[in-house]
Amino acid sequence: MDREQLDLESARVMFLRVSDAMVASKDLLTELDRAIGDSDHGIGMARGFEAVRRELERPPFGSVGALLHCIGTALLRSMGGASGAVFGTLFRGGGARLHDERALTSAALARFLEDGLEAVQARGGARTGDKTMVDALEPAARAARARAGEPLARALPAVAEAARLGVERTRDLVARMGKARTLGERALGHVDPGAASVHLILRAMAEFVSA
Amino acid sequence: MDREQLDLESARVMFLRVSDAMVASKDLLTELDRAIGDSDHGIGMARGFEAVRRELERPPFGSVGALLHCIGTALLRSMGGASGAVFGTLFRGGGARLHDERALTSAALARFLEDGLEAVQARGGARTGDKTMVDALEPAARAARARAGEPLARALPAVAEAARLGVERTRDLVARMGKARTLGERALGHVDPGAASVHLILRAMAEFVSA
Amino acid sequence: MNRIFNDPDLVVEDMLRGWLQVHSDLVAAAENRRVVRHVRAPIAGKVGVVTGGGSGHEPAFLGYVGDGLVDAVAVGEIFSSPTAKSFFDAFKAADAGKGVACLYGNYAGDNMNVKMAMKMAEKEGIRVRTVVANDDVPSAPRSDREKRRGVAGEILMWKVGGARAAMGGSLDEVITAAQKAIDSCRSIGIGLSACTIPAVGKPNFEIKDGEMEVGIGHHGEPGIKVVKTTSANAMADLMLETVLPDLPFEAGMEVAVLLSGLGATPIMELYILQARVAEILASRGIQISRHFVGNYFTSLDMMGVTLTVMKLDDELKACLAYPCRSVGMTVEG
Amino acid sequence: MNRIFNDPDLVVEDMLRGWLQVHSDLVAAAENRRVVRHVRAPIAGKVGVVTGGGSGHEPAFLGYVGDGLVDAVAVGEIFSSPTAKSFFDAFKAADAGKGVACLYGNYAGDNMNVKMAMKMAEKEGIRVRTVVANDDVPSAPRSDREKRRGVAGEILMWKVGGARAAMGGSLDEVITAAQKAIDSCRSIGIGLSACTIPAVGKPNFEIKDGEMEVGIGHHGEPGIKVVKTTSANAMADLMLETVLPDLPFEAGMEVAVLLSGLGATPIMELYILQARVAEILASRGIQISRHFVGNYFTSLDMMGVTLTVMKLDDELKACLAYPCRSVGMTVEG
Ligand SMILES: Nc1ncnc2c1ncn2[C@@H]1O[C@H](COP(=O)(O)OP(=O)(O)O)[C@@H](O)[C@H]1O
Ligand SMILES: Nc1ncnc2c1ncn2[C@@H]1O[C@H](COP(=O)(O)OP(=O)(O)O)[C@@H](O)[C@H]1O
Ligand SMILES: [Mg+2]
Ligand SMILES: [Mg+2]
Ligand SMILES: [Mg+2]
Ligand SMILES: [Mg+2]
Repeated sequence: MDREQLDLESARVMFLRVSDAMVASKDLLTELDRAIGDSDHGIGMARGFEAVRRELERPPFGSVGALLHCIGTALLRSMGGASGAVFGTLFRGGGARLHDERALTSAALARFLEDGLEAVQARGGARTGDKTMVDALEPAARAARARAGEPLARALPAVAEAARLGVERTRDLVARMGKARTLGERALGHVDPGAASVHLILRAMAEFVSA
Repeated sequence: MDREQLDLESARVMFLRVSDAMVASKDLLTELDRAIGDSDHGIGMARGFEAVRRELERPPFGSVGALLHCIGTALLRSMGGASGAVFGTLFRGGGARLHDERALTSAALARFLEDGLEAVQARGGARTGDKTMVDALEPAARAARARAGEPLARALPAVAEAARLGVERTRDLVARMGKARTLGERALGHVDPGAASVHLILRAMAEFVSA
Repeated sequence: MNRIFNDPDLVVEDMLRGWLQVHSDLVAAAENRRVVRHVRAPIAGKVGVVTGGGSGHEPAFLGYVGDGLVDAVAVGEIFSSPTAKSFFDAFKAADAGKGVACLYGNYAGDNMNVKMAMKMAEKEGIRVRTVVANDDVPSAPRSDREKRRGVAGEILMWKVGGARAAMGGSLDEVITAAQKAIDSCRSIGIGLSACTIPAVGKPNFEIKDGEMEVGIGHHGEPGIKVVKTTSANAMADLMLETVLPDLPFEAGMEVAVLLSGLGATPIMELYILQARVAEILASRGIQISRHFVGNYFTSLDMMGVTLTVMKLDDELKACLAYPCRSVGMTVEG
Repeated sequence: MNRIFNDPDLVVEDMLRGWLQVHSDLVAAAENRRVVRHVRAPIAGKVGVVTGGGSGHEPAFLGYVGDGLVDAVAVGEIFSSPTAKSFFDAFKAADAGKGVACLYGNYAGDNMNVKMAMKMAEKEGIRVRTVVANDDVPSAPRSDREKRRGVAGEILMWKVGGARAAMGGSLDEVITAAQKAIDSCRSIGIGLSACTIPAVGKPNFEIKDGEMEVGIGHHGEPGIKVVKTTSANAMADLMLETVLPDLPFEAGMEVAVLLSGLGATPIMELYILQARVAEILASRGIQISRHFVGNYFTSLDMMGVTLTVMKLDDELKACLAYPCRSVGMTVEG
């Protein structure tokens, strides 16, 4: 089934599945943060998306923007840490200009990711190549823009794939931000945990629309 | 050479060799205390006999009693712990009635060990079978009394052997004193470190007179 | 991992329950359970002093709430910055109308969450100014000081800022004093073993037997180098070699020294180290006029130590001497 | 073993150097370097309070020298009783003519060395009376109370004896109060990991991953049983089950609770445990009127905890509330 777009109710259910996926990724993400950070990323993301799940159980949402804002707020309020600020900002900033959208289209997806990226960068100052989640988010946003005219079910897998490649590229980066910075070359060979989270979120979205 | 007795200077040199032996037994005794105590017995004995060595470097001593008192005082002042009190008392109490003796005879040895035993028991209340150094000292004192008429060089090896057998018997005892008490049956199979020290002291004395 | 907890995801909640009860004469929970405030906060006529950070560093951060110190802290999960909302609620709990000095450490998460909290505060008309601690020398070169982490120097920053506020200082005065305090501090840590987050269940990183991580951070962030373990004296020398030239500390100066265990270090060993630190400083003509030795800022069950040296002037000395009372630090009047 | 020391045989010397320097406002060395005394000891008109014990338990014993507490301590090697001479010199350092209360723990070495020291004191006309702490429930059955070890209850004994002395009590009054204090205390420890003496270089005993030693002593003496590790709540329950019936503690009583880490236990975890202890006591109608939570009596780098519950009456309450100032414990006036 090649879904063109998702209505609000389907988008809500999709993010419930995303939440399940992120909660289930707790150990994986913790392991990644253990390698080059302080081992709390998976714990934080799991806590954050458990809060998201609770929030999403109370529909309806009036717009894509409202849905994303609700997700971002749940993350912000529950997570803390660098990733609470960053992922909260991704969703809240990404939804800011989608308060008139009644469906999640590929164009809306592109706006979500682009605006989210901009908000994240404004918040934390990370640029491409700093070995942060920006290294997955930026190529994902670009891929989404390139496929903004395609059906969502075709665009999302490509966007997720772009994020995945971005994650892989972080292996070759030395961190210029966050707890991994002082690792220097010891960070080489390890992917950035926040980048991995961006990919996992997009992959769960892609799986939902392709299912 | 079957020495009948030791003059004061020889006795002094013998206790210097005893001190060397005890300092060299540091790790062994620590291991024994590690099994059923708090791992400090070898450290304490080594510290004590280093102090003895320093004291014995300043002759002359006027009597066997003075020599033993000097050793006991050095142990008391430097060691601390249960064994500082016990071994200090062994030597000081053991020398109390030897202040007229100008030579270490087998009879003097018997009095040293008997009076020492009595002083130790008065000090700490341990009885035979409590799994303490008393379990080596008591048979040693008995053996010394039995051989009080023999030449010292014949008596001492037998006395040391009696102590060794006493040490071995502590393997089958449950402690009723000291840090090993709460071990209960877990102390079985392990010898008492303080008993081992008694044997090591007597063995070093025996080796000196037999050399 | 043999440790003491119930649900590993609820260690902070469970700790707070015990803490609030034991120290009910000193602190209370705010409406937001992740904010611990002075029992009397907001204290009328006084600038509010706020800090916050991840848990697992006890007695930091919440242990420094008290008289003449911090008015409210935002409490994060283990090793995770508190949420923006918690920082904001801590501002509210501390603000008596004279503004809030938010004195915190330089970590990505704290920076972002404090910034967001300040936006919320602005909307409600609460004036907040910040000082960001960056005393950890090994975490960035001197030319990049603004990238350095905040470590145990934060405590001296709180002490000075807290005293300035208790003396009746304005927000600007408190901020200026706290900024001077942290600018006068240089710190370095040495890690001797890793720490384990209960919810993770295995060590966060690895320190081999016979090796130590020089320049380690409070979450196990790697430092300058991994070297073979050395004597306490050589450790002290190594730490001072890094710390002293950085300010630099020079003959004739007066300093405060804070030597903190990282959680599992026997107190005895801190004093062994301190004996050498004092010897070296004396030999360089640097006078220690205040010592703090103990577990002031820890990292769960990490074995290791941080050394902080703070250059003093009359104002800083007066602020350090000013009475305070808290779980983490008490200075008598 | 990654630890902080120089010559492993000189750890006590090196520590004392650091300690005496850092706390020179409070303590000083006596002529015998293994005696640490209050700066003003002997304090005129006051009964001298003395304790002593092996090192490695910091802040015990020397950390309790201070105002309203202990006047002099005899300092032993790691886990070894001080010498008789050191106890005697501590008596001399503390005696202002009103006699000396020697309040120490029930260990073979301490018993013998104190006894010898008392003989020396008698010769010099110093009056010494003793109280021997035996608060550790698991170390012997109730019928053999005199065989029980002294553990963290010693601190409350010093607090009460120290207060009574500071209030101007006679030697007999100080002894009576200290005896009542320790008779009102019941303690138990749980060990989660072994400790390592630097000069030995390997753990003193073994605690397996996933197991804990219930009833452990301050030197790793084994307790009642080795069981699988449990939740913090179950640990608290286990400890209270042993401690409460022994006195027994009953509904309507007022108590003080002291929860001490054994050296490597994160502070956070002590409060997690404390939350449960308080809950259980409340549910049994027992009222906690004073809490002490922290590293009060440690065993080098051991992971674990001891719980002490003390039954209070008006006299004991007044003594606990009496101001004191020391490295280990400060109660404000
Ligand atoms: N300034 C920043 N901008 C964007 N992402 C960041 C920034 N700082 C950190 N991150 C992301 O946060 C992730 C770490 O998250 P987390 O472990 O939860 O936080 P913390 O570093 O506080 O422990 C990193 O992997 C990185 O992707
Ligand atoms: N009451 C006692 N009488 C005789 N010997 C004793 C007594 N208590 C302990 N000991 C001896 O002391 C030895 C332990 O010495 P040590 O390890 O130095 O003392 P501690 O028990 O103080 O650590 C025991 O092995 C035992 O032989
Ligand atoms: Mg992290
Ligand atoms: Mg021993
Ligand atoms: Mg973190
Ligand atoms: Mg001992």
